[in-house]
Amino acid sequence: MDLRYTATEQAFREEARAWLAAHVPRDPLPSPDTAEGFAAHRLWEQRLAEARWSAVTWPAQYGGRGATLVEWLIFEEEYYRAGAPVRINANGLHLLAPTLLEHGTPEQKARFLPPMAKGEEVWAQAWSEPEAGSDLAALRCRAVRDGDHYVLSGQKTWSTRAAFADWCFGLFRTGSLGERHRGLTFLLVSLRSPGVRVRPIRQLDGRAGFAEIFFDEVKVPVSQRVGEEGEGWKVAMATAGFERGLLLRSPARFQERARRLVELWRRRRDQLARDPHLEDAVVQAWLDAEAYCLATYHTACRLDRGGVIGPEASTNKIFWSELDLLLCDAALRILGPAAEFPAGKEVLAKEADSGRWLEEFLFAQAGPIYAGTNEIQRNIIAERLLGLPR
Amino acid sequence: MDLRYTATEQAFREEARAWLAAHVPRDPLPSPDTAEGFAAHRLWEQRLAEARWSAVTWPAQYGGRGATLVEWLIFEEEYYRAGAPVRINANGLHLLAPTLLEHGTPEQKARFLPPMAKGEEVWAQAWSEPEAGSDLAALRCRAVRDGDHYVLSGQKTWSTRAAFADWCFGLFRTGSLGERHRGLTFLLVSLRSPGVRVRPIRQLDGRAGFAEIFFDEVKVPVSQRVGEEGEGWKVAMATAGFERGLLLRSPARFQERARRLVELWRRRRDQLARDPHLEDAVVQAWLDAEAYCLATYHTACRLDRGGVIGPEASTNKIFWSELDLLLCDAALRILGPAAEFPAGKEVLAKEADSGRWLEEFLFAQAGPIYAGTNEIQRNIIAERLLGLPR
Amino acid sequence: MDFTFSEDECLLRDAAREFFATEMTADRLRRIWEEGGGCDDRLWSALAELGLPGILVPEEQGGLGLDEAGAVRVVEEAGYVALPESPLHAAWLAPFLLPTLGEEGRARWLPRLLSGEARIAVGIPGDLAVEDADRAHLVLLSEGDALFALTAGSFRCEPRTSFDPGRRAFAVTPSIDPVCIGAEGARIAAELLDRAAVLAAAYELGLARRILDLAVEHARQRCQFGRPVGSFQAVKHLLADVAVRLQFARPVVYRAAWVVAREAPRRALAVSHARLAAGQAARLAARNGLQVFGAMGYTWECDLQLYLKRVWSLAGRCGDEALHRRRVRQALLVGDTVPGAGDTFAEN
Amino acid sequence: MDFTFSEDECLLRDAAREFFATEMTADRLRRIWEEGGGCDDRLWSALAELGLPGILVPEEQGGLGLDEAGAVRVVEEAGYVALPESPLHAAWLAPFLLPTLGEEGRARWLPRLLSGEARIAVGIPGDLAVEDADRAHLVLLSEGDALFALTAGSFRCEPRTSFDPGRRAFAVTPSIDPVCIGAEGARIAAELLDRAAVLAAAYELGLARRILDLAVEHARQRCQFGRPVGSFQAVKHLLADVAVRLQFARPVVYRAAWVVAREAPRRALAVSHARLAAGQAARLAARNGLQVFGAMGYTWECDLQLYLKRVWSLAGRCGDEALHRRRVRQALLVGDTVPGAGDTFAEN
Repeated sequence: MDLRYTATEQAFREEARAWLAAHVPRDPLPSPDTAEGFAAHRLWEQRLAEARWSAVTWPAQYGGRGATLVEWLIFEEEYYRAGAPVRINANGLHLLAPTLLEHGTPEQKARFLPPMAKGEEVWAQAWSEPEAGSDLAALRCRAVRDGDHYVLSGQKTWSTRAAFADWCFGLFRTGSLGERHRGLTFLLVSLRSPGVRVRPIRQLDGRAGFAEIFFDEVKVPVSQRVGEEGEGWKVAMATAGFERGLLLRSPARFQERARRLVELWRRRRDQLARDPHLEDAVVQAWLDAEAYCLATYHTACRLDRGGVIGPEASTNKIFWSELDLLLCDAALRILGPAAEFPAGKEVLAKEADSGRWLEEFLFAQAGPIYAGTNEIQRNIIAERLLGLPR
Repeated sequence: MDLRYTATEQAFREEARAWLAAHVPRDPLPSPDTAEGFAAHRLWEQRLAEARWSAVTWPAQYGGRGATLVEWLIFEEEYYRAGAPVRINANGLHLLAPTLLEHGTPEQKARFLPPMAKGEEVWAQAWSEPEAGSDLAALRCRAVRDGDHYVLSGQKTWSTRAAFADWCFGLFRTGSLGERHRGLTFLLVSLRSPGVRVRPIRQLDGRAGFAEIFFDEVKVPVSQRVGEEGEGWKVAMATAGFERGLLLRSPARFQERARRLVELWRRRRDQLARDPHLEDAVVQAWLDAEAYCLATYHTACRLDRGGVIGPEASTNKIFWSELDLLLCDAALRILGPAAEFPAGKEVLAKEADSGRWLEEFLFAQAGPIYAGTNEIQRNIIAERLLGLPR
Repeated sequence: MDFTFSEDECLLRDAAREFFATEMTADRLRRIWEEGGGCDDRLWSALAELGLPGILVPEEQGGLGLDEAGAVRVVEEAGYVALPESPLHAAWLAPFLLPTLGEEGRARWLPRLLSGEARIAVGIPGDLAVEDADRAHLVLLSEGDALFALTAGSFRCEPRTSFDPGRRAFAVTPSIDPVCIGAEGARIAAELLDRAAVLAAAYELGLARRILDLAVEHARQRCQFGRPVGSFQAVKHLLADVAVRLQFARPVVYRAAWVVAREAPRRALAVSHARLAAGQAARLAARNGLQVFGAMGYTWECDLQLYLKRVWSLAGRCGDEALHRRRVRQALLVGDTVPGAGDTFAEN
Repeated sequence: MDFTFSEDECLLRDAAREFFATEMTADRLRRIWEEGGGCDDRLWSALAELGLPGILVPEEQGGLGLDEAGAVRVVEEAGYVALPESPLHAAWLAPFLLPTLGEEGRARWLPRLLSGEARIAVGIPGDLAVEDADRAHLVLLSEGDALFALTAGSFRCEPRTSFDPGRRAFAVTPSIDPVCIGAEGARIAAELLDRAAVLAAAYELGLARRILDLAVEHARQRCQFGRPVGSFQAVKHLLADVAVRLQFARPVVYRAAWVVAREAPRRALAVSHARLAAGQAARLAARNGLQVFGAMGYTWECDLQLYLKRVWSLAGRCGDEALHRRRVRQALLVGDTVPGAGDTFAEN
């Protein structure tokens, strides 16, 4: 064990920091949940890609730097410290790419990874369906083989970023519904294909952060199938699936939030008569963000050395989503009456960044729900990690 | 609504207070989990009964005062304030008596209530069995009708106070096991009957607070059956069953504990640098004890006016057991290193009453388990109060 | 000791419930959102007809003559439907404030309040905005140790955009002198805050119950893994936990309502306890209710959000959690004695 | 950056695990209870043979040459079996303290420590008792800013009865002068406390894992309602919650072990975080584990209690929760900067 960064890692950090300092837009980009904002974010992805910062862990041939997971964590730290824009292609980069790298054909990698890195093709997920949320094995959106194509019909929902994305990936039923998680196939589908209709869904915050996707006899070439027909569940859930648990939410995100929370508390604590309840929440939130960072480095180091990650990855989802609630909830309680007015002109609201905290608070509410509810994650931990009977 | 005590209630309180001041033993009695201590407590019950304080809500003819539930709460407040001894016959007085008063025959009431009030006959519960803990409907201890007797064979367990008690009450299977909660009969059984063997079970604290009871062809007269044969479940779970939820733990118990906790914190807070985590726990525990008192008065007033109590009674068990954990846990954390040494000779340990807190802490650990685990209570709330499907 | 509600109080509660159920549906609330929040004149008149503004006004003055303890469950029902709050402020707080305007002021405003003719808005100490101030004929604003009685032309009104679209909020700047200041103004502010806190607490009880009801309904209907999600223990226990907190918050709020209605000891403790307990229950209901709804609950289309947002926006108003915790700490951790068994209803 | 354990460290951990599994069974622990707790000479010798006392001693001095980060999982395994703590104190703390006795003192005691010939007990700052002090050839006692090196005849030993029968504890009163006092004594006490806190945290990780394992086993075997109780979601989630807390406490403790082994910045923050996280995990394991066991877990017969009592008794030692929280608050809420992303492993 040696918890010091190597010279290489240190150099990597310095390079990232310098580049970000020079390139991160001074003013925040407009929200990616609007067409204009999405375009601005797509441009930002291109700039990242040009400097090979958009997918640092990928092999160089696809636009990456072959970075270790630890280097990826370092990059994320610098990225969040720099206050750089939200990544609109996280679904592709962090969720699809590991699957493609493991299960994709050489042709698929060459076809899909480079434009993903450049933000030319932005990806949405297509997992959930109206009748299959937590119960993913009940998916019914059909893919029927017809020569060298599949023909898709049905509906997907809760697809983040689908309103503006170019492609989606997900599981489609090639077998019978009774087969449950057997009989599913992993497909890549262009959202520009004839027969695809995307209906944005407005979220709690009024913005169209996710969408429904309707497939009406959509033709998808067999070459866009990842893994074998009927093996989609395995493809989605294999090693890469667990690794996704690691990549989905980098610790830096929460550590910067925790830092802001402590600073908010320091500024406000005297007005709040050093309320012990709040102070305690602030301290606990910071500690948990730090613990999340330590656990992630621990796992990343293991994986960088060829280790594998198992069902314990399900603990991540629970931990960061509850941590995020703790963080945002504490911030809103510190803000008190000012929390309600995100655009408040009072000195307090501006100084305290109440609009940003509110946005984060609302999004944090979804954390224990998306990417597999925390109830499902607890089942997985109990059954697969602890070995309790189903 | 009028939250002032009436003159009658006030007079009742003063009478109780005066009597307790004159009669509560100055030194604590030895533990009722020893033969000597049990005898001392039995004597105390007799003194209470002589002054008609042992079962205030019962009709006068059985040794009570016909007091309202509010008056009972007042008595309990005075009792806990006075630091009076633990009641060894609570199972009888608070759990069996309401059932007898509702479902017992006049002969049964006349036979069993007066000696119960006087502590001449101390009662134990006989519900759980080794294979039927949370799943009470799986009881298998048999009662076979033979003329004017039942013949009991089988085993009961986790029977509080059974090591020294005189009688037990519980459910026995007169039908077949497949009938589940049908086919059970409510019986009163003398622990002095031939064929009864009691094996004390040592608890976490090393004392024999509960016991197993073995029945080997034990003859029980049919006159000791409460309700009809096969109707035992109904008898046990009817209105009286819910009322028991109210009587089992009186708020005064927790309010006195909360008061001691706040006092402990006040004495120690400077040494503990006013630790916000602890302070917050102390405040929350006090508030919850107060809330438990308010909720109990609210229900008691409703019942005193002829109201009935439904499945919401299950919320009580959860609330007080979690409150008790909060209280005792906070105390131990305040005591810090001194908590470990209950008989510590350090000024701190003595002043802080660490031995008592430790005892309470250990017993509080059982709170979410006994009298129906909190998981079972949550099921009841969800299914019967909220109407969620089984 | 009578910790129950009278038959009349129960009938009034039932009448309010019925009125709200037809008047303040989720659809109506969505229309209010579209129109910029707050209470429009039509609803205001309907509430006046129901008798709401007179609920705490003595019968001889034309009101219904209840005290806060008798009326508290009407507020609970208002919370159940997320009623715009300004009419509640007028009903619950104005009758307490009007006497400070003197006999003439009272005589001028009270009858018009009761008839629904005059809209009175109230600025609560510590809040950053006054609801429906732009539509009010009279704004009673408590700020620091000053109480202002503001009629048209005597104040500036600047809109504040809440994240809760049901809120129609304005920062109010008086351009006249206060009607009272100093010790008397501070006393009024303190009592006003207590009354407002009980109002918020009762309202939160209603919100929590509504969210619980919606989540139960969803859990009974929505199927996954071939059965209703409400049959899963994890879902059951999420909702049972809400039921427990709610069950034990309710009497705390009722007691606080009784306390503010009279000169009772430990008022600050009772009131702040109520607000904390009700707020806890409401926030737990919001969290667990949303969890039970899953992604569906996170959409704009789902009615759940109407009540979630009120829970979250109300949290900072009528004294936020930090303020109420401070008052509780002050009461419990400072002073000669610590209340224990027998002290809850003691009168000294 | 290498946050993994070397192959040698893993082998050593495995060896310790195997040794503990055969030596420190629940039955053995019960015999220890009956004999008054603590570590008897036979066990002490066996541990010396295993190499435990030399685990942190450089190879050139006859030890195994690991640092705290390399050895931390051996302590975890010791916690898993609730090993008596005095040999751990000797192994983990004595090598740090002996140099304060000067070259002569070190030369006198270190070889005998390694061979198992000398028993060394350690009095940890803030603790009220020293484990196995009556059996020790040398007691190293840190009290205030004084460090004492006490051999037979130079101290009084008064038994203290812990509620944890595995503990054999004594209040120790020195009758000689300390070997060091003042600033140096305070520095040693501070560092000793940090090392002891990491020891306790690692031990707590083991305890938590043991309780979790016992509860899982019970939940798989015990049937109610016709199926194993572990198939109920409520039971699953009680234990999953423990697994989550444990999973995220472990790396915090490993990092703290690495920090105390060297001059690293933010030592107090790292150490106290570790103790808080591990203590939280252990106490949650105790609560939820007992809940899963039900009444059975509340009996003396059930082995669960062996580990529960250690969790509870350890909570107040090696710095209690209040102390560690104070240190964390001090580090986070006072001072110029607040650590954020990228600062966790930063070296300044």
